[in-house]
Amino acid sequence: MKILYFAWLRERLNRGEEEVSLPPGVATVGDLIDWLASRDEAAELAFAKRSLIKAAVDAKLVNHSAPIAGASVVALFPPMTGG
Amino acid sequence: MKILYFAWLRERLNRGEEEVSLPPGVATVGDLIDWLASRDEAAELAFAKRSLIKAAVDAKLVNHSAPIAGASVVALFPPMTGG
Amino acid sequence: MGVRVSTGAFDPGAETNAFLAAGNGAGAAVTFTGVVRSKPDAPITALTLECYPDLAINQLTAIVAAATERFGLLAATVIHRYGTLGPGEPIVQVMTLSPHRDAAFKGAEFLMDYLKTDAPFWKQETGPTGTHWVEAKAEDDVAKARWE
Amino acid sequence: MGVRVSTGAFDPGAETNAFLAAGNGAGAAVTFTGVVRSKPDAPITALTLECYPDLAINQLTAIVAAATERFGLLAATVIHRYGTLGPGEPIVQVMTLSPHRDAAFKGAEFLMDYLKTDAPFWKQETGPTGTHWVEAKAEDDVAKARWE
Repeated sequence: MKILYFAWLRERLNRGEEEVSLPPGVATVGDLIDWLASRDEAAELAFAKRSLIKAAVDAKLVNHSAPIAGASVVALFPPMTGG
Repeated sequence: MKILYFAWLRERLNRGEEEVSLPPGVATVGDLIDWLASRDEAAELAFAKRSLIKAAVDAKLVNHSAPIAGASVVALFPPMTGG
Repeated sequence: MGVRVSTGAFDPGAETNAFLAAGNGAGAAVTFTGVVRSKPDAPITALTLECYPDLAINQLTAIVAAATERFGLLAATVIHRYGTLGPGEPIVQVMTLSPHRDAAFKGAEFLMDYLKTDAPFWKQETGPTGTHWVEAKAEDDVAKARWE
Repeated sequence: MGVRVSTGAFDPGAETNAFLAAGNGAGAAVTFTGVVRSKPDAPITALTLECYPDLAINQLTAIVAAATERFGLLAATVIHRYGTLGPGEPIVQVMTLSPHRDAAFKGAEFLMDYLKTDAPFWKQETGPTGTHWVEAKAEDDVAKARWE
């Protein structure tokens, strides 16, 4: 599964994307964030405020309870500031 | 004093402007309209619905109670439909 | 801030670009363009606008000043044509510039609402069945009243 | 109806003219243009917008469809740039076309309000004191909430 990061989340994690193999039990966007945050200290810090992390599964905006089984791309990013 | 007419008021009176010499006692826009309406039948018809007649004195929008003493130009016209 | 009343055609996009160019540093610009409408069920072959230019300039200048003060606009312009126009031709354009979008939108709506009832233009439509004066709409008075 | 997301510059006036030309017969067009703002007290030398284009297209398409249905628009277009822009450069343009001005104004405001919070762009400002990410504004959530 490909994970995309944007804006300050990308900067704090020092990567724009990565391929991951999910461990068992990671079923939702929320589970994914928990697992990503657990991998190292920089990630723990980057994901610290869960409410600031928005997500899209296969280019559709979803909330943290959305399932990720079968998804090709999950994007994680801060609140949007376009316009 | 010059009187200007616009839109259907101009058409119904069959003139766009005229010079008038006011008789004594014509002090306000309302008085002027009453006097103009009294001059012939076409004018009586054109001015029949007083509430539809708007006025400007020297290119300033006014209501019927406005004085006209000393004015150079009084314009009379139907409700505006610009934009 | 500007007011233009003329029988000459204007180019909506060129006017917007000139307006934007003069407002470097502002964030939000709104352009409203009104064009001669032709409905399939009520085709219009021509729209003739009569105007009292001296009063139009005075009224539009006052409306622009009121909008500028009320909404803190950095710039506002009204362009209004008169004479005979064909379907699709621009009649009126209102442009507002502000640091924030809300004021730019509100300023442009305010200008249009006042202009509809308070600027001395009179529309006459020509269609297949003849020519008639457009009647003033009660809804335009209602639209203006919300600002009072 | 159209959505364009690109790093290329666009010409606000030319876009408005193209939009108007396609809408012959409609009466009211509103264009909103957002440009890179530079305040004297907080000068910006550059604004960099990051974008997730796949999601941006999906979100903007959904927002345009929602505005079109809700306000009965005859046409609506959103253009959004990303990449690095200088002060005064256009970032975003929203255009709406409707038989009546009220729907054209409301549709454009709706598009801007949703776009601010729901389109995947992230702004980074560069000024004399360095570069920082622009924070999402609570007032943008409030502006969106009024349509719900």
